[in-house]
Amino acid sequence: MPERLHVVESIISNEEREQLRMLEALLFAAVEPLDLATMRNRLPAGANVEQLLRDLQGTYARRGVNLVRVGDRWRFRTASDLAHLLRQDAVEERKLSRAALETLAIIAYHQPVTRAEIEEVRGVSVNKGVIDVLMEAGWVRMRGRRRSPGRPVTYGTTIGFLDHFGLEQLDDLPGLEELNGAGLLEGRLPPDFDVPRPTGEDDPDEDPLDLVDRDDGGDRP
Amino acid sequence: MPERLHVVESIISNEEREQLRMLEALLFAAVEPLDLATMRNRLPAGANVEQLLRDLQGTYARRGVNLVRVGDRWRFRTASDLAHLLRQDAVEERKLSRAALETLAIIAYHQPVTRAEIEEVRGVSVNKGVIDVLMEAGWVRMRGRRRSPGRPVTYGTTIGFLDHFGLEQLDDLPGLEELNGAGLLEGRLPPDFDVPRPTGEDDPDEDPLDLVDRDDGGDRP
Amino acid sequence: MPPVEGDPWDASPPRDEAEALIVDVDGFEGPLDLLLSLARTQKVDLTRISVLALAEQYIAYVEEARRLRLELAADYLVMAAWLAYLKSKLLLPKQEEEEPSGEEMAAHLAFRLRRLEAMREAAARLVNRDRLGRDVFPRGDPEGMRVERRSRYEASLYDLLSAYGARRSQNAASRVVLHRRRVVGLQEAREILTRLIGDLAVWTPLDVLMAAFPSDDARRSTSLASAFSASLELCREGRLDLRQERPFAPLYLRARDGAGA
Repeated sequence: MPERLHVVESIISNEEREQLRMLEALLFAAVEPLDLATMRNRLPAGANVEQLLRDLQGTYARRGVNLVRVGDRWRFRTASDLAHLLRQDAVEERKLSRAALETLAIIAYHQPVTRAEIEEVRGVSVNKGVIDVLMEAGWVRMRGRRRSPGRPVTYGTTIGFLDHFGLEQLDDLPGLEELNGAGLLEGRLPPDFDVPRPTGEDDPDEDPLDLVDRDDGGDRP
Repeated sequence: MPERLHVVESIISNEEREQLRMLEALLFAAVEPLDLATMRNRLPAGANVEQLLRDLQGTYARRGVNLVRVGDRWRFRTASDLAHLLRQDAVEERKLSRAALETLAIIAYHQPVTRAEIEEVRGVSVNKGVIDVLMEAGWVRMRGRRRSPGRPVTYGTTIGFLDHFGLEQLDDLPGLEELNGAGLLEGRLPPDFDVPRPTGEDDPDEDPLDLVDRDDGGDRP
Repeated sequence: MPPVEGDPWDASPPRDEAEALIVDVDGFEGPLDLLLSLARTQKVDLTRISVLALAEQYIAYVEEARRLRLELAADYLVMAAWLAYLKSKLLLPKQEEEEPSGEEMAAHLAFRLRRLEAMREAAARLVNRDRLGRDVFPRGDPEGMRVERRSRYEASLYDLLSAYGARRSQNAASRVVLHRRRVVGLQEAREILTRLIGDLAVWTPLDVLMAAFPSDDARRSTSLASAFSASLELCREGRLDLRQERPFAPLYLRARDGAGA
């Protein structure tokens, strides 16, 4: 292989090869993409930087690293089809905090529900981070906006939520009787105590999210 | 040129070429020198990483960027004959004092070596700050403890040391053979004793550091 | 006082040996360094150095330094004493059974000097290698390995339902407590009554005085209870008189003589 390579290399002059090596090193060591002026400054006078760049780009075209143009600057970058190699997925199993569990349950049962309403049911204020975690987990989404002053965002659960907890539909969430029967409700409950039926997509008091809302990424069905 | 290049490339199989691309991308993208295990992990099962590295090293041998071995790790770096071109990129480096340099050399050539032994060679007590600076620079680490009274900490060099000074391995330390031949690396031993070269990981007189020792951050491989 | 080294990052300019030998004792990094510098003035290979001559040079140097009242670290003086001892052993006829011999001591000293010099040369060679970041460069802007840390949360339906059940029942039970009744405290009632004492020259029914108290639905009974208790207190303190014709009859209040003035 070195011999054949030699044949190829001999097509260009020694001087050009040396300039190619310089350009290669410059681009490799550069902290940011280089513009033509900088490269011309660093290379020997008279070097045809454009031509050298084209040669270098050709040399690297089918390699694991490509020479790419960014605006009017140039840089090496790993070939885009190999990007996956540079990504390492680290999946951490984490237990949901008590606060997150409660908030999730309240969102599930009371949806569509605003943050203020969640706080009212919990009797404790709800940290924004808790809802973020639930959205990140893919279980909670912003559903819409309540038709009330301030038009607060309403939250609901996702398909992913049903999936994870093995529910076919929201109606499968156990009601008051079942919760009681399972011993999950403690103490004496006031007579008017009730567990709400969650409502799916159509809630008369709810507007759809605006496009702007959707942009913030929380709305994954 | 592309056509001829194609001839060269066709000598290796498509699969190997793809693996070469992957390896090239990995090494280009890496912030630190990569070890074999990491590269094996990233490449498809069954890839002959050693062979690929040799191929890649050959491909880049006469280029502006070379593939070099650092201990049992590998990295791309600019060719050393292009230093003049790139030196203006160099961050103005603080120069090590003579004391620090001497201490570094003693640690490199005599490792594993205790502070008392360094002082013996230099004939002066070694300021703790000197060793700290060398550890901070990432060139020196605590290696273990000497199996002798007081179990003093032994020092040695790091991969970063090899990397910085362009050494593939400790055996490549300049003048090591002569120094050895002249019996100047014997440290604690009488002059006519046969002397070991700097030892990497296994020294019969050295215990590994306890976990507690490692906590003080000096031990970066 | 052991020789103190300067800032490890501060490379001092190379010493002018001749000048150093005259004045700069502190510039040496210990007696061995001084010895090595003196040895170099012999201009011979260190393997062929005359340790005896070196010892004499060193001792003379130290004596000169003391004559000039230069402060010498103890290390230098110990070395001087040791060299004087070595000198005597080298000069005196060899004693039997003496260990180690003057020649052995001299050889060891020569060895240490050679070793120190060798390490200095090694250091110089190291520094002059192609160094990363000075002569050769790694990739300037490596993409790096991107670790995508994704958290996968674990929770069972049971966890979910029991958290819900517990929170709902807890809040259902505590809601009674949470809606704290607004009460008129004893202190508040006292203050109101005390304010009214001035108007109580004649017997006045408590019911009338109640007009001065909060009287919304929620607080009517607590106002009354507190007003009554406060009036008992003020009575005990001698500031009010109380009168009631019979059980459940209206309660009358009057300022005691002089209390309202």
